[in-house]
Amino acid sequence: MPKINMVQAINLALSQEMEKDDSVVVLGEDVGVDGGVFRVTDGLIDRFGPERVIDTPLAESGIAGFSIGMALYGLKPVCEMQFSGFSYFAMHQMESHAARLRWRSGGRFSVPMVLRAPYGGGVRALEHHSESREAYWAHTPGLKTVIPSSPRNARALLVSAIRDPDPVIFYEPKALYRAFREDVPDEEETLPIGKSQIVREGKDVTLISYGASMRPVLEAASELSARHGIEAEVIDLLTVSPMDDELFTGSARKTGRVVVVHEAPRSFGPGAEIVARLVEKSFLFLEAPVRRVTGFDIVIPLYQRETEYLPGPERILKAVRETLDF
Amino acid sequence: MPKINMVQAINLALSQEMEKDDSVVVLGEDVGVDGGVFRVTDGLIDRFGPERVIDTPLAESGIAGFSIGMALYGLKPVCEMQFSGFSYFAMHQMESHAARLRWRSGGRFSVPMVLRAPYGGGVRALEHHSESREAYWAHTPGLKTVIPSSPRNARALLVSAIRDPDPVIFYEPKALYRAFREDVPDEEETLPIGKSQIVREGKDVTLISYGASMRPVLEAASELSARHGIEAEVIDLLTVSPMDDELFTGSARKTGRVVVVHEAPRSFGPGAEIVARLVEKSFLFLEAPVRRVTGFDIVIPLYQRETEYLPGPERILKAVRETLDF
Amino acid sequence: MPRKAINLTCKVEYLSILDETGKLDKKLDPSIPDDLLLRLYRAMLLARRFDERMLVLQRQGKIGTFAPIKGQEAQVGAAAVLEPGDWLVPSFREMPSELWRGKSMESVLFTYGGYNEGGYIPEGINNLPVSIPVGSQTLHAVGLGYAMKYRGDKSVAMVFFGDGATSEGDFHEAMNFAAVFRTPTVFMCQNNHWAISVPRSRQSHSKTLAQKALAYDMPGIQLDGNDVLAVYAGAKEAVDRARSGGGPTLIELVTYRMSMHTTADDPKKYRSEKEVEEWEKRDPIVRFEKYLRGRNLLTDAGVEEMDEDVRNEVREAEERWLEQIGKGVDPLDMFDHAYAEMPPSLRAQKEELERELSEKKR
Amino acid sequence: MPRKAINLTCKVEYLSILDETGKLDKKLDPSIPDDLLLRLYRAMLLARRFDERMLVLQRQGKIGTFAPIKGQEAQVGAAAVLEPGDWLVPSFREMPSELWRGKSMESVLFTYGGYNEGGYIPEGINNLPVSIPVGSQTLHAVGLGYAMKYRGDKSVAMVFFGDGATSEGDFHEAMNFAAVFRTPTVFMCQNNHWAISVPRSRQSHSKTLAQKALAYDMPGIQLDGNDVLAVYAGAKEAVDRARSGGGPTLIELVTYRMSMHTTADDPKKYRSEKEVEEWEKRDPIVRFEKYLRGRNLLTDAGVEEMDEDVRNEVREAEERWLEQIGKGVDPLDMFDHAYAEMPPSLRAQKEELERELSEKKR
Ligand SMILES: Cc1ncc(C[n+]2csc(CCOP(=O)(O)OP(=O)(O)O)c2C)c(N)n1
Ligand SMILES: Cc1ncc(C[n+]2csc(CCOP(=O)(O)OP(=O)(O)O)c2C)c(N)n1
Ligand SMILES: [Mg+2]
Ligand SMILES: [Mg+2]
Repeated sequence: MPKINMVQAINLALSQEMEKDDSVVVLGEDVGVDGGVFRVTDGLIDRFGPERVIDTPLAESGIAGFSIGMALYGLKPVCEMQFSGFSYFAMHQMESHAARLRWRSGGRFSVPMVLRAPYGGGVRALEHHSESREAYWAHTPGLKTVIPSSPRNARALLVSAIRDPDPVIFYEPKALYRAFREDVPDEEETLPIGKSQIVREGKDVTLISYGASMRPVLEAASELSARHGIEAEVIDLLTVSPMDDELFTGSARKTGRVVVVHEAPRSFGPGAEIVARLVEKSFLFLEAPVRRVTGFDIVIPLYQRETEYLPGPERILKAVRETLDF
Repeated sequence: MPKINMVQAINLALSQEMEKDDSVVVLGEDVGVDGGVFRVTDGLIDRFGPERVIDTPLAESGIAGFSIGMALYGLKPVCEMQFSGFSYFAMHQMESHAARLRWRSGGRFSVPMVLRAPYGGGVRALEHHSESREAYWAHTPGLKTVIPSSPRNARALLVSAIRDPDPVIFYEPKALYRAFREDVPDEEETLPIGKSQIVREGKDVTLISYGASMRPVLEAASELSARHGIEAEVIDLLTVSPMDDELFTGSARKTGRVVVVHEAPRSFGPGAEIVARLVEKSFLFLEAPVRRVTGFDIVIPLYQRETEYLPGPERILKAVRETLDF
Repeated sequence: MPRKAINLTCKVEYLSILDETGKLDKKLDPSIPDDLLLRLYRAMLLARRFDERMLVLQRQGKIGTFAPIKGQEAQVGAAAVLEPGDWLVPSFREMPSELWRGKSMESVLFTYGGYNEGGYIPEGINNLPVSIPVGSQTLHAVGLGYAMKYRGDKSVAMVFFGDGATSEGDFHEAMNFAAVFRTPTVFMCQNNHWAISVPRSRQSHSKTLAQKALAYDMPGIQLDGNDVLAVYAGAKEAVDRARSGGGPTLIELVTYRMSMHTTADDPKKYRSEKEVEEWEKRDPIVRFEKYLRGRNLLTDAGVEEMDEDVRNEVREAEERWLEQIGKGVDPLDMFDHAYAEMPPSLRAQKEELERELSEKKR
Repeated sequence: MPRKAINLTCKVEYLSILDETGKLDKKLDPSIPDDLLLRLYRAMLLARRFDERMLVLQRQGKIGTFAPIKGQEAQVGAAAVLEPGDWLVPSFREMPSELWRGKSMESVLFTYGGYNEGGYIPEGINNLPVSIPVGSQTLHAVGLGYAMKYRGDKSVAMVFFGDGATSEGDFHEAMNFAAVFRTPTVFMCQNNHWAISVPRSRQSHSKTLAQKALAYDMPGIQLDGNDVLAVYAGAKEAVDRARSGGGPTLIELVTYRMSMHTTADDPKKYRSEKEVEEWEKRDPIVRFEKYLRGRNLLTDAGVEEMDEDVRNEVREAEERWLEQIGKGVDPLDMFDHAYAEMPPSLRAQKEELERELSEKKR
């Protein structure tokens, strides 16, 4: 098994699915000749040609609506929003059509598309290039919102997303694109959409997160164990919506203490939904208030102040300590 | 004090503010000659002329972006999205510019605009005409999201919104447009943005809601009192974001039992944030899980099934009983 | 290099074949077979009668808000050019075209009656469901067109939208994508002169809507939209071009919304009776009928019989619809078709509603 | 009515005044005063040197990703037409115009260096901050224009955007609003032939971008964007028209992005060296310099002195910037300017961060 980074893993998922199924097409701004601004689609145009790896004009609503049309005809478009910060241009297409055409047509039509977008901070980028607004999509009925956290699960989730009969928003934590490598088998691998994973077992506290924040969370968990003998159970949502609350409410019933971590602004963010589900399903087991360690309710600052904005290991540790001390 | 309905109350707010301040302009699709599809802007064009009451071309992003430009020049545009279901076309303008220009310019510029939009179900409307997606806006840093629940508070809040130096999303519960009349003083009245209200005092359970759902909530509260001797404290958020959690966490500390009600889909909806704040601020006082009585995580159905989708008094009563019985 | 004129192709034509008195311009006759002419006439009449009937139903409270199509029946000339394998992408004022392509009147009643059942379109009929967000569906027709080309299918996607829709960014993006990718897409703009209360002249500063094609170096043409022969001829040219790899076309149908925007609208607030009367003289059905009578394809008796026939068809559809809705609806259906497979948390919500409804019954 | 051509105004011209060798077309000479010519030259040189310096700083890791403007310096010809009361609405490749209008080089360094401080523009300078979402700022210039008219101010808003931006729906909506409301807006499209890796020819099917004005019956013109005299003359015509109530204009500046899209981009992946070399021959600074030398407004010594002077100015700005950032930043500033008045729940978050930071220090 070759060790590859997330960019390569996503590329692998795309190329293998394109190989297997000629209904899979890739499109977006600069995804073809250039291979994508992050090189995620590198080489695809050479292998599959410009009809299947489509450099589109610069228009996000156009890309989404065009993809919807293709999907209605039976193709499986995987479109890219160059940065998630520009995906709001396509919000109405996704909310009003992609998410609804199955329902609107009483099951006659479907929109098996994937909308990929790099999201999140940590890469010293310009304004609009570091946001986390997955909650917009998560709150939209008819969509599924998936966020990987490693090369291997990125590859497997993307394969599942492409094969999913419904529209999937696939947010890629760009801070993890080249952050580390992992063994990714060449053979087919999928991961069920709608399922979370326990990535570290523990009994003292439950840490719930996803995507880019999994790194600081796991760092904090190691530190808790190594330095303080505290064993955190770490849950990676993988799918943000529809949310798999079985796993994390189960874990909370065991540990009684929960900290939720994400980069998105706190208020009305995914963490709120996690807390609500915990209250609904494991209320009697909660021994301390659930803490949210998140981005603040402001525009993510330009990169000199970004580190303080993002939920890093120290903030997580502090929240865990306070939760345990409660 | 004349008894007027919410449509008239909003109209009053607009006309009085326009009278007072010539920087206030009204714009949108059909707001001028037609007076708005709900007659909210009726008569304004006759009083203030087509330069100030502007029938725009049919383009929501255009309307929002155009308003931003006006606001940057010092005007106070009050733009209408004909239905909130079409406001997503303007999402990127609001997220990327209206919400950020003060921040981006280090305080040099500001965008004192109001984006009005009728939202919610209950009027036997076509698809896209009954949604509640206030959570999109509420999750967007830099915006304020305000939702009135009666003619009088609609008028006062809109005046405050127009005078607010920052962009305000003003969602109007169209089910309440003509549902009832209220005394609305002709004299100036404002309501602070960012403040909730206790609209009914009680000691047994706290009901938190806003906008269109206030009606079934108050109905349920009366019924609880009349039939069961249960005194519900009812809180009207009025401002959804930035959220005033002081008031409702205080009430929860008193009653220990809370039910949250809104039309928006449950998951990742405003109710989740309320639960999260309750857990953060009144954890030890909660005697039962907070219940969410909300729209379901699906597209709101066409009107024949709408009643069952919307959180009505019966669903609220059931949730309250279960919360009390917990 | 001096200040010099750039040489651009700027041709935008106007085509009308039947004048308001039903007189044919022979040079332009698209030579439609007689039986098709009669089918077109019948389709227009059916649409008119159904529209009238829906207005009654709406006023009786039996259906909700709906968008009358009166005056825009000649659009069927465009739909008639399509093959079954082609796709129709309608907005909300294409009931005549949708029926032509096989959609049932019941399904229209379902939709306007507030039942989601109306969205279902039987397998084999390639109509998209009605799209309400103005202009947004244009992009779908471009994607469909791309996919047809990609699959090597010689099909065409025809998308309808209004004059107001040309103001939306999506219209522009769709035109641009279609031109860049040369998709087999026919853009059919029904310029009915009003977007609710906003007249065409204030929707866009351009003299015509057809000329918007110039921005994309795409063929654009303006047709007399109340002349079914012109609509047919113009659409045929565009569809043939698209089918043979010639790329997209923008067609502007110059027509008129003779009725209200929707039943929630009062056009008296913003337009004169006189204007409406002027356009009533150009009624597409009257004009076509005159022509067909002139050619002896229709007689008094024939018209009466056909009208009777069409009214029966409407009544029967209404009866079938009433019967179907008479069985009642299961509100739990609202959870159907949200996803191919219902996610667990949604199932839980459905069960929650189920419990509530059964408690209520008790 | 027969099939007939519709009579449309279809004039789109191309204007170039200085050819690639610096030769002037006398008939078209905009007769710019000598001192303004020299100021324009200096502004172009300053922008070039600052751009070069930023590339060095970026490669040294002192600033982050930035968008070089090399080759597009003649844009200052357009900015130079504006009065202080007019508004400049830039995208991210208008550093030369922004500096011309009084923005400081430090503030540019702040922005690209990752400090929000760069967004602040001193009172009295009517530049909007850089807008990154492509095309979206065009609407702001239309709203500004409307407000100017509404206030009776005889001002103009000039908005810059790229060739790629013409594909966005917002561009279309802005053009339409501007034409409908006849706002004093000048649309300045910098067609630098590339939108990252997508060439102009695949961005739009139209022969020119200027012709997109035809869709709105708006004047459109193509200018040699590497000829500062043509840029000045064309912009002046448009600004004068706008100021005198004549409404908006679309200007296409035909230019070239001689450098990478941003420092994160490798143009070798998608374009040939030869193409770049071709355009290097048309370098706007070289050409203008030749012309000025020909007119004896510049000499060898003069050029050298000015270059020295400009380099000093860049160095001094950099030094001031370094000094300012040397003082360190307060991360708590990130909460500033989110709202005019900080809401309580945001204040609580700020305090939370404050506690965390102070604990960390300890
Ligand atoms: C994106 C969007 N904005 C607003 C509306 C509300 N609305 C429905 S129809 C209409 C006018 C449409 O005018 P036009 O495109 O000319 O079509 P017509 O109604 O004349 O057929 C408006 C504003 C909508 N449905 N979608
Ligand atoms: C709405 C939006 N989509 C995508 C991007 C990413 N992006 C930044 S610049 C650019 C290309 C812009 O091309 P053009 O308009 O020609 O301007 P140029 O960069 O050539 O100056 C893209 C795709 C963006 N900034 N905004
Ligand atoms: Mg119309
Ligand atoms: Mg460009």
